[in-house]
Amino acid sequence: MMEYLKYIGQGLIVFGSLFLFLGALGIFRMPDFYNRLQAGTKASTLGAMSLILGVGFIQPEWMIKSLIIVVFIAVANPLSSHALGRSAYKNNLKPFMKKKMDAYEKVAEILPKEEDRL
Amino acid sequence: MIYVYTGAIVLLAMLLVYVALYAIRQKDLLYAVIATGVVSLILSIVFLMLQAPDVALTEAAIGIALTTIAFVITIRNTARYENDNAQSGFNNKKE
Amino acid sequence: MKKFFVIALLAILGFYLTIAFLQIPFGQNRLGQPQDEATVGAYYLNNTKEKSAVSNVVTAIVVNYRGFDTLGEVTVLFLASTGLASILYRRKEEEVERINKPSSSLLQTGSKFLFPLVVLLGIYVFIHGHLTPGGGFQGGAIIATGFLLMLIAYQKYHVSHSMLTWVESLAGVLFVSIGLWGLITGGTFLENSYFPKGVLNSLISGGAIPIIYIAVGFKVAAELTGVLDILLNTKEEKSVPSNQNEK
Amino acid sequence: MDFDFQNIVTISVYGSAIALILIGIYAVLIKKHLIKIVIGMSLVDAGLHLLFVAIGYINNGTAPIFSPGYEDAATNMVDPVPQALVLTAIVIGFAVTAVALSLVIRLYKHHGTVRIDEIKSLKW
Repeated sequence: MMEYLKYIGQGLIVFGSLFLFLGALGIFRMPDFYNRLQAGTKASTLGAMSLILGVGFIQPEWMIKSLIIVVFIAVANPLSSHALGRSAYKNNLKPFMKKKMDAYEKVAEILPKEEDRL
Repeated sequence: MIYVYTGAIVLLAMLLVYVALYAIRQKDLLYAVIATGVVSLILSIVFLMLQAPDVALTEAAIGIALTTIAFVITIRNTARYENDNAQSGFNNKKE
Repeated sequence: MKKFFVIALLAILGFYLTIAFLQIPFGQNRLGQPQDEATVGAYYLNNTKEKSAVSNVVTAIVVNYRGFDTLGEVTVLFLASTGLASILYRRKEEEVERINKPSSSLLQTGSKFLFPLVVLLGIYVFIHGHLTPGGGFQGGAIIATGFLLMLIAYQKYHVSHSMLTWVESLAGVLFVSIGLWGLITGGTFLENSYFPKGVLNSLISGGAIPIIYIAVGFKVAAELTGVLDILLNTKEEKSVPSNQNEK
Repeated sequence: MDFDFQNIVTISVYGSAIALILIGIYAVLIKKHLIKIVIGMSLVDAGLHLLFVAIGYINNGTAPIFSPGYEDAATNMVDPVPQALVLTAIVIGFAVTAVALSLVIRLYKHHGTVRIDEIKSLKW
């Protein structure tokens, strides 16, 4: 039983490091800030989560701590990239436009105004 | 294996000097402050490789987070660019 | 011209520094064999396990062997916090809008969820300071980062300054009174031999060292939170009319 | 001095620490902007910390922590004294930086500029 858990953990670590590598590659290859943010967040969130979960499978007494860290990463990583992307949009950083598409512009009209909300 | 380890230390040391020079030469102070934070980040990795995990943790908590935030607050209260100081705050875009 | 002189000065300084430090070979064992205790570091490495039952030797040095140093350091942090508050003094009635635009509701809800986890991490770091890497300074800085997250996410989040004062002074009093108790019972300030030691590598071990590190953690957390709160609450002014040209 | 791999590591680690110190002193002496001067001070700090930790390092050494199962590893540990000193120095460095930055904010509120060649009240 313990050996199977160890194999599952090693598989998760390989999977996670593959996705971390893909995220780093995406930061180099993508054309503008928003695409890089997307690659850096999505791939590295999945990569880091599965890597830490794999450590928890290999050492079963660390499982509770690694679950807490997984929950933390699952909340903190998209949140920080959301804040980065929003502040970049508010400061008029133009996205790379191959197709003319700016979905947030239409959404921002529907959303309540910032000053009214608080 | 020891060659990979020490080679990584050599590469990180070169990167440290490059980022520090970037932080000094940059005219946009916000970029310079972020580069100072990157110096702390690389320094933290070097401390971890030099077998000093306590110092690495301190540098990660204080050097990266708190010092950078203190600099950013100061730039927000003063001018952003090194050359002109016409208006205060972040939003004086230099065109 | 000035730049030329400075670069020449720095070249001379760098040359002599390089010559001086190439005399110290990197990575050689200068501690000697730990049995003969040739250096201070070898003495600490040899005796920490038996005398104070602490796994992390750096913690033993910071809290116990050089405890006076840590007391002075915490005092310096306190003085820095007080000095910052007096430099950036403002009257109480001029309330400051910290951030011009409110942050998004996603960020507010998320930081409300993340704040207890960050504080939990900080407390974990300084409770386990004698077993794992970490300790009072690191844990205090992590807790201050958690408060910083709340201060940035919410426009109207107030850290209670009276609570900060109480936590800070109680932790300081705990530190000094443990040191004085060692002075009464053992003969030296911060003497550790009159506390029950416990087993190495268990949570309750090391005598007074975990208690002192917990006190240091609360004290550092309160001081750094106070520093960040004062810095964030400074009033953002447009460029003031300067009176520098009156001569 | 024979030129082998160990020498490269020695020169790069000490050299980068000394280079950080020199870059910081250069910024303090040359730059006119006060925030650049404070950045230079923190770079000097960083270089000193790297120098201290690098002096205490031992090849193939382990961190000075007795983990469970490795209680007898004291012969192979790196020097803990510079680490403890650097631990103190980092926190003090943050305090110094914060006080310096508050002085910068105060100067900006009083004079309306942060460049030290435009602040004329110190000249006589």
